[in-house]
Amino acid sequence: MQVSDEVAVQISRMNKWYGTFHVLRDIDMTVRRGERIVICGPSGSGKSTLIRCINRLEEHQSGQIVVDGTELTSDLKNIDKVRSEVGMVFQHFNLFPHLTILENCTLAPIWVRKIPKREAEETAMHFLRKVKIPEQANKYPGQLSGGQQQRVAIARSLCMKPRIMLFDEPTSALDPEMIKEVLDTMIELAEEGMTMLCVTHEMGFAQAVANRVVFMDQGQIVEQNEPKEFFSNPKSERTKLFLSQILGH
Amino acid sequence: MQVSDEVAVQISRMNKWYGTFHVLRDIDMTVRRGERIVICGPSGSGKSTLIRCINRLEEHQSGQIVVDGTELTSDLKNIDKVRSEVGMVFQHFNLFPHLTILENCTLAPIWVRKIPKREAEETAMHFLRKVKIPEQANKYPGQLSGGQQQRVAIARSLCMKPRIMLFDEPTSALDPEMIKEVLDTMIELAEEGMTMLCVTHEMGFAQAVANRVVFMDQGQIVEQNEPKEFFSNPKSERTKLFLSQILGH
Amino acid sequence: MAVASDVPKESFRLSMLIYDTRFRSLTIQVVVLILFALAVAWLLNNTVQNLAIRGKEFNYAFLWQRAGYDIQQQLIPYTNDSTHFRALLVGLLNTLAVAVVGCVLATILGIFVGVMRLSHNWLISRLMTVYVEVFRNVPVLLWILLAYVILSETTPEPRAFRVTDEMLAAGQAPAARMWLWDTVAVTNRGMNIPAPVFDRPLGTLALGPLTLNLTFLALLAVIAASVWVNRRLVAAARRQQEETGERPATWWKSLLILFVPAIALLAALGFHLETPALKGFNFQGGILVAHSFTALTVALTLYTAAFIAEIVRAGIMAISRGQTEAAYALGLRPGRTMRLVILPQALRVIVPPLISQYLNLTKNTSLGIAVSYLDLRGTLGGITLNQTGRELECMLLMMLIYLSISLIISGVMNIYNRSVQLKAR
Amino acid sequence: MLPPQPPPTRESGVVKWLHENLFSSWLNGILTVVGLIILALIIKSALPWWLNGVWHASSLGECREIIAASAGEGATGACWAVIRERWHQFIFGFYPPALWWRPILAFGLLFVAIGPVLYAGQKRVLTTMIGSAFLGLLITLWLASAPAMVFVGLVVLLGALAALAQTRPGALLWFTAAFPALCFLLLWGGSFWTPVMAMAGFAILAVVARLLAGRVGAPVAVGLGIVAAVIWWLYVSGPVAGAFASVAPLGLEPVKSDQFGGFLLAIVIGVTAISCSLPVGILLALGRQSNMFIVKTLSVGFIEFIRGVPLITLLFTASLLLQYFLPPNTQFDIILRVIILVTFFAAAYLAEVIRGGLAALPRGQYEAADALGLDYWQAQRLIIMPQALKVSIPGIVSTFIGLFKDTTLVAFVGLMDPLKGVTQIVRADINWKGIYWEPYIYVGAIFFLICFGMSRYSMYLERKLKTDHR
Amino acid sequence: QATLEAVKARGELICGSNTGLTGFGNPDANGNWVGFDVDLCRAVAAAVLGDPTKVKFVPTTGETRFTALQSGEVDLLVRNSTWTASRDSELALDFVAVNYYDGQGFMVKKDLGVSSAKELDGATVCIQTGTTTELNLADFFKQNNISYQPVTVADDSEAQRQFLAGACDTYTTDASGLAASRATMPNPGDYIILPEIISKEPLGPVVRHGDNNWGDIVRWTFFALLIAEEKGVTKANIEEVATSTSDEEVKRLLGVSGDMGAKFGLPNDAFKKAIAANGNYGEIFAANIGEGTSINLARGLNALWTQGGLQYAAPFR
Ligand SMILES: Nc1ncnc2c1ncn2[C@@H]1O[C@H](COP(=O)(O)OP(=O)(O)OP(=O)(O)O)[C@@H](O)[C@H]1O
Ligand SMILES: Nc1ncnc2c1ncn2[C@@H]1O[C@H](COP(=O)(O)OP(=O)(O)OP(=O)(O)O)[C@@H](O)[C@H]1O
Ligand SMILES: [Mg+2]
Ligand SMILES: [Mg+2]
Repeated sequence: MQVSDEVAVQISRMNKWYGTFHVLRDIDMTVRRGERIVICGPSGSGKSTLIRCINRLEEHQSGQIVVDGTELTSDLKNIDKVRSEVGMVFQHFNLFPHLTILENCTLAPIWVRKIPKREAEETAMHFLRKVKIPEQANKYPGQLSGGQQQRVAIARSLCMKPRIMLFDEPTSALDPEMIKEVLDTMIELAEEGMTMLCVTHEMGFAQAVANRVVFMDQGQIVEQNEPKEFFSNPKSERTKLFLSQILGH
Repeated sequence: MQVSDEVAVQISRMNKWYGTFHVLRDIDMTVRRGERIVICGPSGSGKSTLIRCINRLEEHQSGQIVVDGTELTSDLKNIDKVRSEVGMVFQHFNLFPHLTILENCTLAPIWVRKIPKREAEETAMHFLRKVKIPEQANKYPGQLSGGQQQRVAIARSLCMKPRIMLFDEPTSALDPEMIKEVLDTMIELAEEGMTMLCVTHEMGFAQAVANRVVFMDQGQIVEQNEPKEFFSNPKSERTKLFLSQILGH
Repeated sequence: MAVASDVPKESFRLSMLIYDTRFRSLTIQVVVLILFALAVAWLLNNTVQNLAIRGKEFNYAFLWQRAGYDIQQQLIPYTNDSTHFRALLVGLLNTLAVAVVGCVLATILGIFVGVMRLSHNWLISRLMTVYVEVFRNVPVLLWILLAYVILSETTPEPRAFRVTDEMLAAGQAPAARMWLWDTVAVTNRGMNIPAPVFDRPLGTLALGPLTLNLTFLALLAVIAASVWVNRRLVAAARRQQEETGERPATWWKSLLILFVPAIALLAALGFHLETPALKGFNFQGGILVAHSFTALTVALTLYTAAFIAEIVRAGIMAISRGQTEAAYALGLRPGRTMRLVILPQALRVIVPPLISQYLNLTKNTSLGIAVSYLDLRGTLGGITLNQTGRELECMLLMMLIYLSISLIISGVMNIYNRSVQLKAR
Repeated sequence: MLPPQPPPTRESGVVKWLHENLFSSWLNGILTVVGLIILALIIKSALPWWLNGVWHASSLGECREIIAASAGEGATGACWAVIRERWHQFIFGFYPPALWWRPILAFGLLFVAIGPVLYAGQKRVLTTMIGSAFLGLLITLWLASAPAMVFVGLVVLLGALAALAQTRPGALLWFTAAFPALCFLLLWGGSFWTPVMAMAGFAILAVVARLLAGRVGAPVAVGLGIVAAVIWWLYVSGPVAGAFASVAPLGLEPVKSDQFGGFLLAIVIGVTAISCSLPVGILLALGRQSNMFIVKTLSVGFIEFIRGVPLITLLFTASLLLQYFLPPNTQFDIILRVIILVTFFAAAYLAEVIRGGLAALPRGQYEAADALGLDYWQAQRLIIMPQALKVSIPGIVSTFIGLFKDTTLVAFVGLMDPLKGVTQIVRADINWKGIYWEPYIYVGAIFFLICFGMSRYSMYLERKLKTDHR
Repeated sequence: QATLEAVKARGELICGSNTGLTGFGNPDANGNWVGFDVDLCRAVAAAVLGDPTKVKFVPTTGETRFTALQSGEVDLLVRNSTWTASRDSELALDFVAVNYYDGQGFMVKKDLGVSSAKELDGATVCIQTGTTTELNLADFFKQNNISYQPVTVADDSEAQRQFLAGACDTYTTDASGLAASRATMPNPGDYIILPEIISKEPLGPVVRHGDNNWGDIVRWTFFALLIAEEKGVTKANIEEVATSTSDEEVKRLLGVSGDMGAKFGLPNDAFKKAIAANGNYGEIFAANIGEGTSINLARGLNALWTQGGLQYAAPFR
């Protein structure tokens, strides 16, 4: 669980608007390789937008985002490069319902990385074993529970051997029993040293694995700190209010 | 909060089948004017069916249901009479989405009770004030939150000045914050002496306002008692099991 | 530590046209536009060449030549001395007549059948199902022919109405009689209905190519005025009802307002009905509604109504059961529930596919020639084309006209659609 | 606890049924009576005509005599003899009777070819489909007295396909891909090499696109592939096919397209147009969804234009105007021209259907594809289209039904459609001149059977897809 | 570009035909086209290709026929088309002969009590659309200052049905068509064809303007059939006549002497083959529409000029 000095993601003075609505304001943030960052904040504060900017699912209008040395501009080649380095897991899994679990996992390696099918399947099975559902490989997503589907989504991202993983509320669409399955998988991943940015309200998870908790409100980063400090000793009023709501819930 | 001797609803030896499935078996029940009855029981036990029989949304096949002195038979006039005396609030609100809140509330008074529009609107505003959303009168249901919608549904029923109100799990489709809004409205109503039959799993509500809790299982009334007795000293094994599940939750 | 500002700023390179999201879509659009322009140019060039080879030229002067043929149903004055353009107008109006009447009737019938299909009456719902399935699954051309044949084979010839002296002497009745106090004659050619005639007409006003019938205008004006006054009256009554709950009796006032002025004007103009009478081979006088019109309208109505019924049914079923139950629980009767709660909501689901049914019906009127109905396709795209040999001009013009009709219908319906959009958060 | 009891039976079954379903209220009672009266009237007016039907006669006059003799002077009756004598022209047009087995086989194999599209990977269903197609073909081919070799070929082909369905059901899609060539060969006959070389064009397209994709990017590569394929089709495939034909003269007896008629023609036009219009429709739908203004405008313009004019004017365009729009002295078969215009027509309608399918897809699917690094066309091909098309299948089927019914309009440009074209030539025969109802009823009934069957099937599919699609 | 070369190269003549007109052209139960117009096509095919079966018939409708010819979709149109000035000039077509002299007439029910078309004031008239009939009709009624109700019907069978059902008082189309319809009605005796023939309808084969050689071939093929009738050459005796005749014109016609065929760019025996295909004009007439058939048309104007008719062939020399 060591953090290197190398910079994985560098965001500087980044701004984003939806039409005339200023969603992200002057975001500055540096993520080092091996860091695990949890982003939290009230609904609508721009958390999702921020991490979606990191793999250019959303375009930013000013400032810079450099991922693994590649700046995100409108150049498609750079975008492709970044996307194949960055894995993303969504709230609603977004598995491809017409493909089996195995096909879901091998699709991108085969078509984007041009890896031979055989090899891609081996990798896929490796990661499916890691998320503990190798036996489901030939089922369709519709046949799995939510927790299993989310683990498949994680495995699917991992199959691209990403250097950075983004999670957008990966557990918030799940029933309580299933949340644990997914969090366990994520913790395991964290322990292996994966660089992770995770939007979540699971404060237990944050305390367990995060190097840093980032609190956002109204499109700005209000506060960031080590989890222990963050929870025990929040600095801004906003954070305090937010924590009282979240933890009291 | 006084209960009169007058009988509001009298159900005797009532049976109902769905096809060959015996949903309600030999139901006997007397509701007095001003009584507030909470019906609970496991899913599929026939609670909804029972209260839907009381305003003839479902037809019963044997036995008698007398509402306010009118027996429910296939006579359309009786049915109309009973329905205009009995208000009903559904789990999913069932507001009319093409009408404003105000129009939702005045529709039935104008067309069924033939009340002048002006007067109907005044009544409606009165009840909307009562459920604390007079300012929403000209919005459409789709523009309100779930809790607000359910309160509109209650106001809509009240506008018909019913003598009996039926509630079928009025809060189970709502988010926790909104449940409270609706329960408050219902408690207020109870305090004014409305005769109420309410299917709900909100045991706090039952303890606070019910005169009697009726427990159903497999189409039968298994046990009925005052709330205090019912919760502290359930008689049948079924009830105990059910309560342990509900309260433990 | 790699610093972001180290990344060099790029200058424009050609490959950015393809690989830069900013330019990429521009590039594609320019390429598409060029391809499109090339295709159009190619087609135009071919057309010009072909016209030259055949020694033809592309112009619409022929529209102002004498048409020379007759048309059975004319909504505007037309003789064989009129121009082809006039024939086009007659055809267009005939098309529109069927389209408008058909759309209205098909909507009514479609809603009726759609609702009936949901009826609890086993026989009726089955009959409606059979109707819908049979009509939907057989080509409309067959229904048009069928309707026409049934109309013309089950009705009597005009001769059957004739009363000869021998028959009078023998006390025989004619084989067929007119309907409605001898004002309407239904023969195997069509329906002869009485025509309004004015003894003291106001004449016409010529405005360039348009001639306005002043009599009609006056009548329309009076009726419009009456309707407006009546609406004021009803509004006043409603206001009173809203205030007091009592609704003053307005029906006799309404009747007076609505009918007295119109009747007075009619009397002043010397209005009377000209009833058709058998003269020679046919009924003369009155208005002839030819069976070709009726058959085309009826067949298209029945065919389209079958589709509309399905649309209506689906629309109604899309409204959750909860809505009905809520309405019942409020004491609303089934009929009112349908009218006040279900239909207004169902309409939103129904209208978009309904538009395309209207469009289909309008387009299907082009099959009228199969039953001798001279619509736009029969005049401009049929006899005119045939006589003048101007297929390019006629066909392009015809497509343009149909296209305009379609665009107008869908435009109007889209406006309606937007206006009934459900409000949501 | 009370045990459940059986429900009370208040009245005996029939009475109860009548009461509940026909006379539950006085309004319902009236409706029932009205319905019964209408039914009775319809039956009364048409029944004698049906009962007096004549099946054996050689001309309409003879029919009339027979009816007059059996049912009395002035009686009306159907003359089914015309159907007995001419039924095949309504079905096959002028297709040579000895070769009827070819369209039958093509049609039967069509079902086998559709299977893998609808039921990708479902072994059991696919095997059943192949089996039932086999049985159906066996019977109809026997009725059409096909040569023995055909049966041998059928057993071998379908046997192989069934085996494939059991072992690698995915591979059946290759049969679907090859079917157009096979179908063309069966219907039109001619050299075996012509369709093979035509298909080779697609292979060339794929190979060129694949090879160049790495170097110049997918869109350009596909563009070049198309250019290569077009060059192949225009200049190379003919001579190559000729060369092969002279080395190995395989082929079937050619049948000219003017010999097509009746339902054969309707089905050929309908099926070809729908399948050819699918790619065009997909492109139009994507164009309409696109946020590039010009692409979108052109797509919308095309779709709205085609949908705004009656099919009949498009058919006239095929027969009258195409002559103006194409370079001087280009001539090709009227059926081909009609198919092209009908393809445009179907494409516009399919584009709307597919757009509906696209709209039904959750946004997350696009985002997941993007996040995995798939490019636009990969995402469309691998993720979006497979799902959108599956959702659109019922819509596609109903478009096909509409189109199939509309093929009757080709009569207006002189083709032998079953409803008007064939009927007209039958009635132009001096023996049958004056006959009216019988051909219409016969053709109408067949249309009904086909369209009703298909619409039911698409409803079944709709229900099935709704449940298994998440 | 020359049609003759194209036909020879193709090995098949493409002949525009009607979509089905009793006696003149329609396919039989086996799909073989038969009829009066069809036989002329076969004769041309026999002349050009030596084989009367090498014809492909393309059914054309009233709207599509001339376009089909202009665009080269068909080589020759033999489809009861009336020769008019505007068609000859404006449409850039050439009518090369008249194979049937027709005229527009009226048919009425006998019990209508009408004996002249001039008594049809106010009548409902069924008109078969797609040819010159609508115009002739309008002109006729206008000239006689009487009125009528037009019912424009798309095809012959529909017109016949309407007429029989009494939906129109009279049915007007070319007299040959009327006769054909009448012949197949349940009680032909109940219907009469009125004496007025209100128009001249010279029907004939049409070719594209500008290809004169091709026009000549079609014209002279038709004339060959006429001359054959005139000279008594029939399908049955043609071989015998060819060997035994002493008539120089017949010899030239049958290619026994001279090189007339070659002058057209055809084999010398081309016209012999044309005659041998289905016989001479009279035979074709008799077999398809003549008095022995159920259509039962008299030769009338279509008799040879020697017999008081108008069919007159230019000399074959
Ligand atoms: N496509 C869009 N167009 C316009 N506004 C948008 C769009 N997507 C999001 N927004 C707005 O941007 C703001 C930030 O949205 P975002 O989804 O990033 O919030 P979030 O912090 O992830 O909230 P949540 O916890 O609810 O997911 C919100 O106010 C939202 O309404
Ligand atoms: N329309 C119907 N047709 C057939 N069976 C029905 C129908 N409606 C309900 N049932 C069955 O009747 C039984 C009682 O249903 P009911 O809705 O009254 O239960 P409930 O006690 O309200 O349960 P829940 O708490 O889930 O709402 C259930 O087993 C249900 O499956
Ligand atoms: Mg979010
Ligand atoms: Mg319930």
